Amino acid sequence: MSSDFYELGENYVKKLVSEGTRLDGRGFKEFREIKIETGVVEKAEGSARVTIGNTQVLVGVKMSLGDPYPDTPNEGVLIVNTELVPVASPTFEPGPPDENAIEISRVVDRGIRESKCIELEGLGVGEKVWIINVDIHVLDHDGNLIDASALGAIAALLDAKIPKYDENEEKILYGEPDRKLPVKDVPVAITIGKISGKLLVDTSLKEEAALEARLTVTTNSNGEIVAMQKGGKGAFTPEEIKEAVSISIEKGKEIRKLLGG
Amino acid sequence: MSSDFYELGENYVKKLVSEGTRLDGRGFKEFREIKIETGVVEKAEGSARVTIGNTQVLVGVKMSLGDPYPDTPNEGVLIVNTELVPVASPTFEPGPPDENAIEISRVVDRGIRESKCIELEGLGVGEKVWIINVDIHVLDHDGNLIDASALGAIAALLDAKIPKYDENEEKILYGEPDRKLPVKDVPVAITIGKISGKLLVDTSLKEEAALEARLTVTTNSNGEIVAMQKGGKGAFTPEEIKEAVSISIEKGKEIRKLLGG
Amino acid sequence: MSSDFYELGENYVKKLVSEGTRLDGRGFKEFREIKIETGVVEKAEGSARVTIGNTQVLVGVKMSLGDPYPDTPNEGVLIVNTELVPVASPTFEPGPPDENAIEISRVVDRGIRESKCIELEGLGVGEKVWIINVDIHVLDHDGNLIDASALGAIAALLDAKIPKYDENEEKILYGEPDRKLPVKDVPVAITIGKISGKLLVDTSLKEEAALEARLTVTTNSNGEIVAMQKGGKGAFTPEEIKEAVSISIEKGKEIRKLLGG
Amino acid sequence: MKAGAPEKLIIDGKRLDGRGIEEMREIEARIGVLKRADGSAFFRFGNTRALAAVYGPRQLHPKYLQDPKKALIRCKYNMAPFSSYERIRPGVSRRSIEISKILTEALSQVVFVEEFPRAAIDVFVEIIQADASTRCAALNAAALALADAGIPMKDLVSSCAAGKVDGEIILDVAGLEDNYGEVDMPVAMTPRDENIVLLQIDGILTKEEFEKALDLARKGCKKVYEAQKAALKEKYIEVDEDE
Amino acid sequence: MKAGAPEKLIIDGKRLDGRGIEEMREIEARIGVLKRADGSAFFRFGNTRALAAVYGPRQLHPKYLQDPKKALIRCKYNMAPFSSYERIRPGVSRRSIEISKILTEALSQVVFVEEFPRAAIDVFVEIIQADASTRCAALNAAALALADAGIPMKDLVSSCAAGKVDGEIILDVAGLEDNYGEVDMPVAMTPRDENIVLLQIDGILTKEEFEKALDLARKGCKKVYEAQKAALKEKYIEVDEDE
Amino acid sequence: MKAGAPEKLIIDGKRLDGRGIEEMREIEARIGVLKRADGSAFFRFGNTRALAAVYGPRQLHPKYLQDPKKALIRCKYNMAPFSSYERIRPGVSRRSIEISKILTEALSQVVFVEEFPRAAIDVFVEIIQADASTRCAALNAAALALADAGIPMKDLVSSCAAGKVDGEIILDVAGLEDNYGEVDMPVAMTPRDENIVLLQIDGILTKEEFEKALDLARKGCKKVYEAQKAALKEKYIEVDEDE
Repeated sequence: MSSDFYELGENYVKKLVSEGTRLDGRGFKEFREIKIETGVVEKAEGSARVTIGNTQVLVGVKMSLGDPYPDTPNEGVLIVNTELVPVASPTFEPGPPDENAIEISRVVDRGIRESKCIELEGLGVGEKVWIINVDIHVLDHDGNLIDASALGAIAALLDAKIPKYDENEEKILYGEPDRKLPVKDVPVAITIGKISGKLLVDTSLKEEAALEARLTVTTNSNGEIVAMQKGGKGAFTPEEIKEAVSISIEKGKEIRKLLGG
Repeated sequence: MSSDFYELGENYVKKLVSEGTRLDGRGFKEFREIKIETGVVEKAEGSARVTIGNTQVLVGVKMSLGDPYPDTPNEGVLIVNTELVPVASPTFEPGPPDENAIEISRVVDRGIRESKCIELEGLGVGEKVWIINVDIHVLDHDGNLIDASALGAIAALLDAKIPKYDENEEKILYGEPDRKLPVKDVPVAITIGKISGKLLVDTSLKEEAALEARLTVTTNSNGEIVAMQKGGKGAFTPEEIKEAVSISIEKGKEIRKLLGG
Repeated sequence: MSSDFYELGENYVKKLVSEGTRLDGRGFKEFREIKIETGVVEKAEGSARVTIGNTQVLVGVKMSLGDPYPDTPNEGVLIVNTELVPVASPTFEPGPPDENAIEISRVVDRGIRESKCIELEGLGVGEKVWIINVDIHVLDHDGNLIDASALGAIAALLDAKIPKYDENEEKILYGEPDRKLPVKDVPVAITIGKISGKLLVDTSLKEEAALEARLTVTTNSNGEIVAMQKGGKGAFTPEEIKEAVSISIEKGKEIRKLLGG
Repeated sequence: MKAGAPEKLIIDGKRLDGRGIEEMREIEARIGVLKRADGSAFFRFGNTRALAAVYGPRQLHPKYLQDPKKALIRCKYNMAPFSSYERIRPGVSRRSIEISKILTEALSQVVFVEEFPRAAIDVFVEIIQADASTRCAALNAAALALADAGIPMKDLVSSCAAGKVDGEIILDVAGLEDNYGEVDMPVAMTPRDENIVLLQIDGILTKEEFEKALDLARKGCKKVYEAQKAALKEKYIEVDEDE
Repeated sequence: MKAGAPEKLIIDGKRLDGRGIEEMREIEARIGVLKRADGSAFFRFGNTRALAAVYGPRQLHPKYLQDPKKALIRCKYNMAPFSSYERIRPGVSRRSIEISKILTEALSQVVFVEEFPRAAIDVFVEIIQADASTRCAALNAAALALADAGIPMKDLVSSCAAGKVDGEIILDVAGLEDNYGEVDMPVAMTPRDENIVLLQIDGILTKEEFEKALDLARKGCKKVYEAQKAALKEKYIEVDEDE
Repeated sequence: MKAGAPEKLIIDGKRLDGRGIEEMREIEARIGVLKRADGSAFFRFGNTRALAAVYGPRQLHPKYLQDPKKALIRCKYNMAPFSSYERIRPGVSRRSIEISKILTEALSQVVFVEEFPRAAIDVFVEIIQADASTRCAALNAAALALADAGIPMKDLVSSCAAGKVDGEIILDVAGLEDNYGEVDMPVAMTPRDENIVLLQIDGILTKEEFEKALDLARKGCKKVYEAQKAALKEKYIEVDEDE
C-alpha cells in the first residue's frame, strides 16, 4: 500500500464518517475481530498474542529480582516497555523507543498500576522484590495500538506464573513455575477517536490518518475510571469527553468478558 | 535580533574598541550591572540567580550521599554541571552538554576545587560522603557566561545548607537543614577578552562575535591565582597575559565584595 | 592516495590475481613482513605492537578486579575490544565501535576463548576475579586487520603479568607484577581472501577493494580449528572452504613460530 | 500504604497547607522575562515554577521535516536538576518525552500554524521548581510565551489539575497530596470556547466523580486564564506607558 | 566445567531431547504472516522461533548511502526481550550487530541487487523465542520473506547448525547442548548450487571433524530447503485456489 | 592530604626521578610514523607518548558546517584504554572534550586556514601512554603532523608544562608530582614570536610565582621546538638522501 493512499484517503475517511459509515462498514462503536491467545512464548513467565483485525501485538512478561522503591520495600515493581519494532510498519525504525512507543508504555502502565490489579504487596524475596517486566512487542500495525497493547499486557499478566527461587543458590529457576502472579482485576483500555466530529472506537490505520483527537479511558471491573489520556492535536468538548467515558465503560465490559473477567 | 547583525556587527565592534570605546559606552574594565539573589529555589540546598546585564544564570546546589574517591575516603565530592538550556539562546539545542557547556563546567569546577574553598574533609557520613552537585542553568545568554556561572556557583555554595540525615532510616531529610556547608574562601573568575588587540572585561554577546581570544583568571581572597584558562582561537603575548592577571586580581576583589567576601 | 584508486584499482587487482600475480609481487600464500614487539606500553600489564607490511596494530592488556560470570565463579573474565581509531584511515571516524570493529573483537575473542589458551580457572581473588581487558588499537590500516589484531592480542597476552593485590588496602598494585598470566596455547588467526576465484592470504587494503569473500580460520598448536568466521558478501564452495582450512593450518604454524610457540 | 504517609490530608474541610477543597494555590504570571528569546513567560502555582521561551517562527532543519502547509510546533519540557528534593539527572526521561508530546499536541490546537508554512515554532519550558502540576504550569507559561512572541493564536491555553484526596474531589493538588492522594487529573482548556486540549487521569474515579472533577478543573482554568490575561495586559500597559 | 552441566549429553546414541545424532528438531515454515510488510515469514526449529519482514525495494535515505549500481540490503536481527529466560535488554548489542552483519552479507549474495539501483531492501528479523540456532532460523525466515516480497533472487538461503557434543558430530544443536556442548557451527548455503554464504565455528574441531560436520550441515540445509519450498508452494496454491 | 603521598617531592634540589628543578624529561620527536595518514608524528616526554595523524585538507561534511572563507580545524584527543594504570573506558569524556577544544583552538592560530575555504583539516591524537603533560605532548605531535602533511603554517606550536611542587617552581611536571604537586600549568607557544596559544593553571600561585612559571615554561617550549625542528630536518635530509 503506498503512502499516497494515506494522504488521499484522509478526506475519504472523513466524508464516510460524516455520512455515518466507515471504510470497512463497521459501526462507530464496533471493534474489528479480537483474538487473544496466551502462553505463546514458553520461556516467558507469561505471554499473549492479541490481534485486533490486522493489528498484532505480542506481549511477554519476564520476572527477575531487583531492588524495591525505597518507600515500598515489600512491593514488587512493574515496568512496562513498548518496542515498535520495524517488522510492524514501514514507518517504524530500529532504535530506542520514540515518543509514540513511550506514550503507549506509559498509558498501559498507568492502567495496570492505578487499577492496582497486581497484588504487589507480598512480592518481596529477602531484601529483593520481584521485578515484573511487561514487554509489548508490536508486530503488525493496522491502527489502535494502545488498546491492543493494553489488552495484550493484561492477558499476559493473567497468564503469568512466578518462577521458583532457590535461596541457597540465589538463583531463579526459570521454567519452573511456583505460583500464579496474583492479578485480581482486569483493567481495559478503550481508545475513542474523533473524526469529522464523531466518536469512533477501534480506529484502523487508514482512519487514524484522519484522526482529530483521541481519548483513552481505562476502566476496571467495577466500571470505574482508573486512567485517562487525551492524545492528538485536536480538542474535545466536555460533552464529548463524557460521552467517550460512557462508551469506554460499556466497551470495556464487553472486552473484559473475552478475558474471562 | 537577526544573526546577520552578529556578522556585520563584528567589524563595528572592532572599530569601536580600536577607538577606545564599546557598543554600550562602558569602559574596558567596567562590568555591566551585576545582581545576585540567593535562596531562589527552596527545594535546593543552596541556590542563586546571577544577572550580569541581560545575561542570567540560575545555579542550584543539591546534596546527596555517595561513594568517596578511593584516595580521599573522608572527603565530600564536588560535581559541577552546566546546562546551556535552549531557553537561553537560539543557538542552544536540547541534548547533552556540548564542548562550550563542558568548558564552563570545568573552568568553574577548577576555580572552586583549586581554591579549596569548600572544606571537603569532614563531609563523610559512615562509609558514604556528601556529593555536592552544583548545577549551572544558563537562562539568558548575552555574553560572559563563564564569569556569571562561576559567580552563581560560589553564591549558591555560600547559600547552601547540609540537610539532616536520619541514620536509622538511612534517609536524607531534605528540607530540614542541619548546618551550613563549610565554605571558607570566595574564588572569583574574571574573563578578559581581547578585541582589536585591547583587553576588555565582561564582553557582551555582540562583542564576543569579535573576540580574538580570552583568558579566565580565577583568584582567591588573598589575591592569588587559583586557576586559569586561555580560550579562543587567538593568542596573547606574555605581556598581555600579565596585564590580564593584574586586571583579574583587581576586578576579582571588587566582585568578591558583592558576596560579602 | 585518492579514493578513486580503490575503485579503479579493483579491476586491476582482479586481473593480476586471475593471471596468478599480486600488486606487490607476493605469492598467493605469502604474508608481507611481520614484526612483533612486546612490552611497548609500560603501564599496561601486557602489550604488543604488530606490523604486517604497513598495517600497524597496538594491543594492550589491562587487568582489574570484577564480578565473575554466575556459572563460573572462580574463573577470570576475558573482554576483547577493538577501536578503529581515526589516525589509522581516512574512513575511520571517532565514535563507538562500528560493525567492522565489533566483528574484529568477536573473531579475536572467539579464537582466544575457544582455544582455552588462558587458564581462567584460578584467577579468582576472594569474591572477585581478574578481568582481562584486551584492547586492540588499530593505528595504521593497510589491510588484513583481523590477522594483525589476533596476533597482537595473543602476543600481548603472552607478555602479560598479573599485578600484585594488596588485600588489606583492597588495592591493585599496578606496576608491581606478581606472576605471568597463565597462557598455555597460541591461537593464530589466518584470513583467506577470495579474489577472481583464487584464495590469497594477507590481503592488502588495495586488494580488499576487490575481495569477494573471506574466511578466517583460527587454529591452535595442535593444528586443530578453534574458531572460524566467514565474512563478506560472496560465497565459497565447500572445496574452497576445505582448501582454506588447510592453508590456515599451515600458515598458522609458520606464524606461531614468530611467537616462540 | 506508602511509608511516611500522613494519617489524613483533609482535616475539618481544610487541606494540610490550609487551603479549602476548591481553593487554588497562589498564582503568578509574567511575560517578557527573558531578553534573548522571541517570547517568554513565567508561571507559578505556589512552589511550582515554570519558565517558557519561544523561538520562531524560524527555519526548520532538517528540511525533510518541513510541512509545506503549516508550521511545526515543538515543545520541550525539562526539569532543572535542582527543581526537586531528589536531584533530577539532566537529559530526557520517558516522563519528559511523554509530557513534551502532550504539551506539543495541546499547543498545536491553538496556534494558527497555517500562517507559517515550512517553519518551526520552538517552545522550551524549564521547570525551575516542582511541587505538583508542573505540566499545567508549563502549559500556562508556554501559551503566554507564544502570545509574547506575537504568534497568532485562536485562543490561549489555560491549565490546572483537579484530583481526589481523602475521598474528596479537590482543586490544584499540591505537596503531600501529590504523593499520598488518590487521583491526579491535569486538565487544559482553551478558555474562550472551553474545549479540552489536555486531560490525564492517574487513579480511580467513578463517572460521577470524574464529571465533578472536570467541572472543578474548568473553574480552575478560568482563574488561571484571568491571571494570564492580567499578565498580558500589564505588559500592554507598560508598552503604552513607554510610548 | 560450568556449574549445572549434565554428566552426559548423549546416552546410547540418543540426545537429551530424544533425537538421534543426525536428527533435526521439528521445522515449521510459513510465509505471508504479517499484513503490513511487503513480505514476511515465520521459521521455527523446535522452540526457536523467528519472524522476518521485508520492506522494499524502497528509497534509501540519506542519499549519500545510495549505490547507483545496486540496491543496499540491510538486515537487522533483534531478540525480543522475553525470548530468553534472562530478559534481553532492548537495543543493539555487540552480538546482534555482528549477527546482523553476517546475515546481511549472506542475503546480499542471493538477491539480484543490480535490479534496484539506489534502493534499500530492508529485512528485519525478530527472534520471538531463542533455543539455539537463532541466526540460522533468522536467515531461513529472511530468505522466505524476500521471496514473499517478490524480490528477484538467484537462489534461496537455507541454514542450520552442526556441532560437536560428547565427542560426536551432531546436527542441529539445541537446549543444554548449546550451553554444555563442545562446538557450535552454524552454516548457510544456497541450496541449488551448494555455495556457503555463512559459516562460523565456536570450539575445537580437527580438520576431519570439520569436514564431517560441514557435510552433515549440508544435509540439514537440504531439509530446511524442503520446508522452505513447501511454504512457498502452499502460498502459491492458496493463491491459485483464491482465484 | 591524599593517601599515599610521599613526604617530599624534592630532596636536596633533586626531584624523585633525579631531575633538577628546571630539567625536562627526555624528549623524542619523529614525523611520518604512519603510512595511511596525510601527515603523522610521534612525540614523547619521558613515559608520556603521543601519536598524531592529520587527514586533510578534505571535504567537510555535512555541508552546512563549511566556512566559505576558511578551513575548519578539528582536533580530537583520545587516550588509549591501556595508556594509564586504571583502564580508560573508550569513548569521549568531559576531560577529552575540553582538551580537544583547547587543542583545536591552539592549532587554529597557526594554520593558514584561509588557504582552504570550505575544507576540513582533521587532526587526531592518540595518547599511547600517559604520565602527565599529555595535552602538551599531543599538541607537539599535532603541530609536527600538520607540518608533515604539508599544511601551510605561520609557525609551529611548542608546548610543555611548568608547575609548583614542594613550594618550588619547576619545569615539566611528571610522575608523583602530577598527583601530589601543588600546581600544574600547561603552556603552548608559537616558538618564533612567543605568543601564548594555550595556558591553563590548576592550583594556587601568586602573581610573582606565575610570572616565574611562565618564564620557565617559555624556556621549556624552546627546547621542545629544537626537538621538533630536528625531527623535521631529519626527514628533510632523509628525503634529500633518497633523491
